[in-house]
Amino acid sequence: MSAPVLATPAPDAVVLARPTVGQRLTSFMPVIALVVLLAALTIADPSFLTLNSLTAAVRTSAPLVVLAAGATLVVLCGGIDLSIAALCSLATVFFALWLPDLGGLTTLAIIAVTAAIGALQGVAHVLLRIPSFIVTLGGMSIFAAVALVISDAGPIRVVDRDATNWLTLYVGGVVPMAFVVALVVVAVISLVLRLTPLETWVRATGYSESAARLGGAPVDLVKVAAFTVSGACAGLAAVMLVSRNFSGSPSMADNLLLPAVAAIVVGGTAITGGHGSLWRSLAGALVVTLLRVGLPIVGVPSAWEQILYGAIIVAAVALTLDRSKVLIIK
Amino acid sequence: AATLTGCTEQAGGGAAAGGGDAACDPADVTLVGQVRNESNPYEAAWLDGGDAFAEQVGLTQERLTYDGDSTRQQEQISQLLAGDTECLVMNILPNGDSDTPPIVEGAEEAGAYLVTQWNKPADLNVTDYDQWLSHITYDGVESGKQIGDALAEAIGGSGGIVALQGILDTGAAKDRFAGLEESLAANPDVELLDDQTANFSRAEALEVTKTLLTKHGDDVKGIWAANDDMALGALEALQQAGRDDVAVVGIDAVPDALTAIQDGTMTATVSSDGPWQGGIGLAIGYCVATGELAAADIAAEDRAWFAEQFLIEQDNVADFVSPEVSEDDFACDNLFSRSQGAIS
Amino acid sequence: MSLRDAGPPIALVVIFGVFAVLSPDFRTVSNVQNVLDAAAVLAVVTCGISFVLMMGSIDLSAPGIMGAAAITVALLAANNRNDNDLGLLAVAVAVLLAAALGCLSGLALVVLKVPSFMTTLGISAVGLGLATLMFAGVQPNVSDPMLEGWAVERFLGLARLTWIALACVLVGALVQRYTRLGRYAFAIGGAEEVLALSGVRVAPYKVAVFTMAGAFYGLAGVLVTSQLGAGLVQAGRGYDFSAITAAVVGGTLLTGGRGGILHSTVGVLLVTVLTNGLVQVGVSPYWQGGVQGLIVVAAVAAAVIPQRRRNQVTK
Amino acid sequence: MTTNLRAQPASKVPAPVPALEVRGLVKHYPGVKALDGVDLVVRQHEVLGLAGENGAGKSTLLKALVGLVRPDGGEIWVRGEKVRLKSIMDAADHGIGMVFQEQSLVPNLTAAENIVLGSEGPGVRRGVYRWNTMRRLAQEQLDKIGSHIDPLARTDTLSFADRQMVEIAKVLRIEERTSHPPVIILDEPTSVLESKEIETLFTQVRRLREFASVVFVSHRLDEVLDVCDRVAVLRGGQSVGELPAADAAPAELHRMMIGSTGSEDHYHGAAAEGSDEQSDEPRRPRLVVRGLTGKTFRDVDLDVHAGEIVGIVGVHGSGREDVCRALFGAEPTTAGEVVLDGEKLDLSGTRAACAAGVGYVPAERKTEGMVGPMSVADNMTLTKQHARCTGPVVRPRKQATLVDRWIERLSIRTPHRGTAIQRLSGGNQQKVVLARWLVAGDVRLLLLDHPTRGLDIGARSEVYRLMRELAAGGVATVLLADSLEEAIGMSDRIVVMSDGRATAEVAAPAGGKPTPLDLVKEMV
Ligand SMILES: Nc1ncnc2c1ncn2[C@@H]1O[C@H](COP(=O)(O)OP(=O)(O)OP(=O)(O)O)[C@@H](O)[C@H]1O
Ligand SMILES: Nc1ncnc2c1ncn2[C@@H]1O[C@H](COP(=O)(O)OP(=O)(O)OP(=O)(O)O)[C@@H](O)[C@H]1O
Ligand SMILES: [Mg+2]
Ligand SMILES: [Mg+2]
Repeated sequence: MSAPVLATPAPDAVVLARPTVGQRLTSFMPVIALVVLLAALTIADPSFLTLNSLTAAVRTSAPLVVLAAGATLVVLCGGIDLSIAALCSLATVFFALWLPDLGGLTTLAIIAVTAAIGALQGVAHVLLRIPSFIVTLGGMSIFAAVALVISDAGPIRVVDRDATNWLTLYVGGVVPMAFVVALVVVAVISLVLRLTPLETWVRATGYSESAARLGGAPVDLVKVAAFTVSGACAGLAAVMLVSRNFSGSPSMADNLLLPAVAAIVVGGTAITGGHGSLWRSLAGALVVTLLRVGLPIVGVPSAWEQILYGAIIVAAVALTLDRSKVLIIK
Repeated sequence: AATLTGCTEQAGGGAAAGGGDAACDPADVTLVGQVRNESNPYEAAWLDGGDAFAEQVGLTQERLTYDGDSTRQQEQISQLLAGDTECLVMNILPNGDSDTPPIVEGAEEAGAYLVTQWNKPADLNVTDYDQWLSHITYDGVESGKQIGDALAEAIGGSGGIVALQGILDTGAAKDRFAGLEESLAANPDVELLDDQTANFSRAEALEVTKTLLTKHGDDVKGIWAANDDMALGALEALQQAGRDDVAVVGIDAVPDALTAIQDGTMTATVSSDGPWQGGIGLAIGYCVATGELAAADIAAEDRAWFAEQFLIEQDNVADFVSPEVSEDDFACDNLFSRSQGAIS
Repeated sequence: MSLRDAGPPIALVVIFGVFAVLSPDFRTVSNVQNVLDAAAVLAVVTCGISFVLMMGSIDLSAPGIMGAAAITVALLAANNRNDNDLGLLAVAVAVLLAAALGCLSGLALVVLKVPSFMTTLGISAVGLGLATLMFAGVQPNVSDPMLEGWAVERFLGLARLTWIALACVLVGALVQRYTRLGRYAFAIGGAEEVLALSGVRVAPYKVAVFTMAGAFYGLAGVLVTSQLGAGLVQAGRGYDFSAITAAVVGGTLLTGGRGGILHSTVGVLLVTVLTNGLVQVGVSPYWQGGVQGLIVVAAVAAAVIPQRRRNQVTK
Repeated sequence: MTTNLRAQPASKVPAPVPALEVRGLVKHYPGVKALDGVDLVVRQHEVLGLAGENGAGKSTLLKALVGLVRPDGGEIWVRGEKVRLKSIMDAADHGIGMVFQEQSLVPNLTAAENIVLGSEGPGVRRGVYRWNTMRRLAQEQLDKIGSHIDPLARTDTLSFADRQMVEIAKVLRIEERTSHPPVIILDEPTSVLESKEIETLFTQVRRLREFASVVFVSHRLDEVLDVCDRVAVLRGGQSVGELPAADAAPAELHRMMIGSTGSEDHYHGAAAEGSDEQSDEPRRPRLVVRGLTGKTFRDVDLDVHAGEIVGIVGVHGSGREDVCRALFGAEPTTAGEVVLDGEKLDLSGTRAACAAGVGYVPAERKTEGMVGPMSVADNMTLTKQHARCTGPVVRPRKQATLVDRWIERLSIRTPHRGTAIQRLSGGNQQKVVLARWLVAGDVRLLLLDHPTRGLDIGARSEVYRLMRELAAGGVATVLLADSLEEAIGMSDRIVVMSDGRATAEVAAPAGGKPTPLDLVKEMV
């Protein structure tokens, strides 16, 4: 019954607009920032640039990369997810508690449960029309309370290490498995976005929610999906943390919230939504990790470390943000 | 190029040395002290103690802080262990119990000498490891009980008290509160009206105490705080409420608390000797690294031990106002002189 | 006040009523005074942050700026570390330093075009670093009678610093309603690009707002110091998120252009009543955070129900 | 009648210095020459019309005149003096002010504040607002244009037309700023106004001529010829000539704009084409609305047959926009039933409506119609997955081919399908938004809220032809027209709404069109 609309469209006549050198450069800025930082750290302490050291740095960054990747989706939709760190902590507790019963299935169970929790927050945000900031802030304190209670306010040792051992291996002897997993997560999410209409919908939602909705994009679904993925990523990050710490604890990941959001912004993703990508967050997470571990290791005193951290992180964003895409900087 | 040649347990070219017997040249030893931050007096004093020891042996201490952030502590440690670990000595304050195992495993694998303080899961045994030389802590149950008893005595053996707990998921907070419960059992007329957490923070303690004071009014005769910072916050709250009839006790013996005890506004605290802690951990590691002390020779009861602590009240506070750390405390044959026995 | 602004005050009254019914200790005059006293510092911080949020920016610099101001005032007023005794001048210097730090984040925003989220996070780290440098391992304790008096002496049943906070709220509300700075901050949140089309250069106003916010945080740091009797590096810990929460709960939108000081102050009271009430009715300390989070979400949900529209944008 | 602009002065006596003169202005954007050597003279005390197709460069030229666009070449002379305009304030100091094509008011400020924004004068003393003075200043401006809105009303509570009046009141503040006769630029001020308001505006424009020069842009050529003294025409970023307005016909102007002969009577002509077969047998209505009730409308009944275009007319506040939105699931309803092709239409959300084959073109293009930073292609294929996907996977080739065809079909002027839509001229943006519902070819009911707002006459004819073709293909269309003439010309039937109710229905078959007067009678 569909209408035969305009049967004779004209043949193609396409002008190709190639990205200019400047545009290409801006999309590589996060990587450039990373390289510059690495170079600076190496100059400060030449022994910093060793294979061992780099391996340790990327291994360290894996949970942060995963957390930031998930939260990037929410940010691209124009929201924010403040609950990732608390959810991740809660998931480490779940992991430690369930491992004896579920064994090898625990990882999947954790990811499924955190995804469901993320979805729940998304639904609350969408249905109740509460700003995501508030929903996830509430989620943050609720998850923290639940984690505290079910863990009896203390760490739970994970004795059976087989379930997480695979994450501590090295691919090809040098690349930590945890980091490989983080890369795979970033790649898979990016690909799914790229290959399906999701990317357009996510960006449209982030740039202009009302236009997206009136344009028929499934805005609510997309948002719930973003929160779901963000939750799932928090679960996966929890498994990584457990594999590193051999225990679950109710506040294990709490301090990763600001670094994760910082990673997103340092990557050049617009906190207002729409513009950005997971690859940028990956680079951002590496920059943040290098700053967190690198500055003290190369011998910057604690007080100066904070001052430098503040200055560098601002400078990094100044470098990476593509201002042609983000017209108004709030 | 697909480089998935297989998964191994080890990164890099197997740089991790077996650690152990080849004694290091004293000049090659790297000393690292790591605490949460330098912005509180106790931990700043700890690092200063470490510096003092380092100076004593002609070295410098690398000062690391992680801002109370567990993940950041792990990140720093793994980065540290990725460097040269041959003669690395680490004196670490783990952020929480759960942070200790990965640090221990990392040090073991990398062959660095490790001493930890305060936090350790009860079921993690130091003797199972070669590189983890010692774990030192104060007996939290004992300190909680000591100040609990002092508080009971100060309010004349009967009356209501409120408790300010520390960060709920830390061992220290739990042990100390357990000590308070023991003390309450021994002093049946003392009633615990309320317990709240103020997260070891002075500012939070101020607010919580104010609220508890309005809630329980004159029934509150004493305040038990799980550390001195909270006790000092409670003191401010009392002052602001115009109450001078409430006894306050804390733990840690920070300078301000000692002053308060001298002035008579605070009743008691328990010493934890930051400068000594900062030095002793490095000293143990240094002695083993340089071969003056063989790891195998450390007695099992010195692998995990309670350090000596003192209840400080007005009559003995003068002895603690300027803590003296003598070089003798760090001599390789005198390292364990402050031991009060093994952690059970 | 329009209907859509009525949600948060109603939520405040309801929550207050519920606690009053549940707990006899809660409904005493002294506890109400206590709640007001406890709200003072948060109210001052929120005054500052509200202007920033009104512009649609965000400000996470409170912890660092408050820490730096706290240590500064403690070291400049009569204290146990040195012989300074500048009294009110010490307060002024601390507030100026804080304003300078705030100005710096504003400048980074407009000059480097870095989002405020990052500039303020950076400035917070810088502030904490400065504070740690000045702290130098020894707690500065304040013995200045004026500062001590602020926390202890009462006027009409409220501590002096509560009155100071009240004055801040008043000044904030007047600035918002009657000055170009306040109205432009509001307008920037509404449609920044339009201001430019009208020939208004927004950059100076943005910097001014961040500077003013910094000054409020500085004053808040001073108030904390007066309450605690000592300058703490951590004087501002947690105030960034609690102030944003309070502002948002009160009806100030994170996207800017809505709400204001008075809205935010209602939010501050709501959050403080919650904290106090949960202790008063004896909720386990393990659960308090969770219950508080739940109620905040519920309160905001209830407040937005009357304004829900199809096709409404919620970020 | 076409004359070369610079070569021949309009009168033989030495003309007074022009209020404004533009010589060889050039502006490049990536991929476009927006201005390609434009010449323009604005004389003192005249109303100069500026005409040109969408994307001809009108807005760009005007923005250059108020310092918002920095030209790449050329000169601007103000009263015989060469100037370099750096900012809008700079332009205002030279006595040039502008009302923008896209509304530019701060929604959360009062009308008064908006009117004096940026030049508060005595309304603000030492940074402190004096609300009474401010209100007085604003009231003076509003009185000039005879508007009765409350100066202290928040701008976002005003109707679109009232906001337009506020904009005009605002630009008139320029009189206070300069001692010279000002130049006031109006970029499509009438596209959102009702005829009564347009009359008021024209009275103002004529009054302005007494002491100022006015540059006036509109795509309604009859309007342009009505109010202007002279019309200059732009095509492809170049000045192609000018006409005295008095003795020119719209058709002539149109021919200059497009460079060839165009059809004159565009809607009537188009309407006649498509409407032959449809009057024959009565068909079952495709859309049946019964008793639809929402916040701003009550008991609305409406039938639209397949292939029929039904116009809804009514003054502001009649509720017709909300009925449209409700049918698209974007506005809640409390009662009533909507049936599309015999199936109950799910009004719970926009997705359900899209899935059922309903399309909606909102009036507020900038905020609701398009996602500014996204590409033309993505905007065009936002809704319809199968227009660009095989299964769940996007086929960039498929998308590109389709999008390019529609760009060509609707003559959308864009350097590339990947260009951000916000870089297109307003009219071209609108075409992309409209194309969104056509790419998949499965739309059954099209709800058009002012679909030709801001479109040039050529583009408009194309949209009309498109609507007709769609109708011929069986699409049912609900049209909220720009003007009564458009409603009459395009619709087969017209429903009149007032105060939230459908009060009358007027048949408008080809050949039996009612007059505007007939409708106005029903509306009041
Ligand atoms: N900021 C910009 N960046 C890139 N290209 C632009 C920009 N602004 C305008 N253009 C291009 O310049 C050309 C002229 O646009 P302009 O807005 O001046 O047209 P117009 O005559 O006002 O059209 P309309 O009648 O549709 O408003 C168009 O091709 C448009 O795509
Ligand atoms: N002195 C005054 N005289 C007249 N009107 C005033 C005066 N002061 C303030 N107003 C009005 O009060 C408003 C001040 O803004 P404010 O944000 O407080 O508005 P509001 O009514 O609370 O709106 P909302 O809460 O919906 O944002 C202005 O819109 C102005 O109309
Ligand atoms: Mg208001
Ligand atoms: Mg235009």
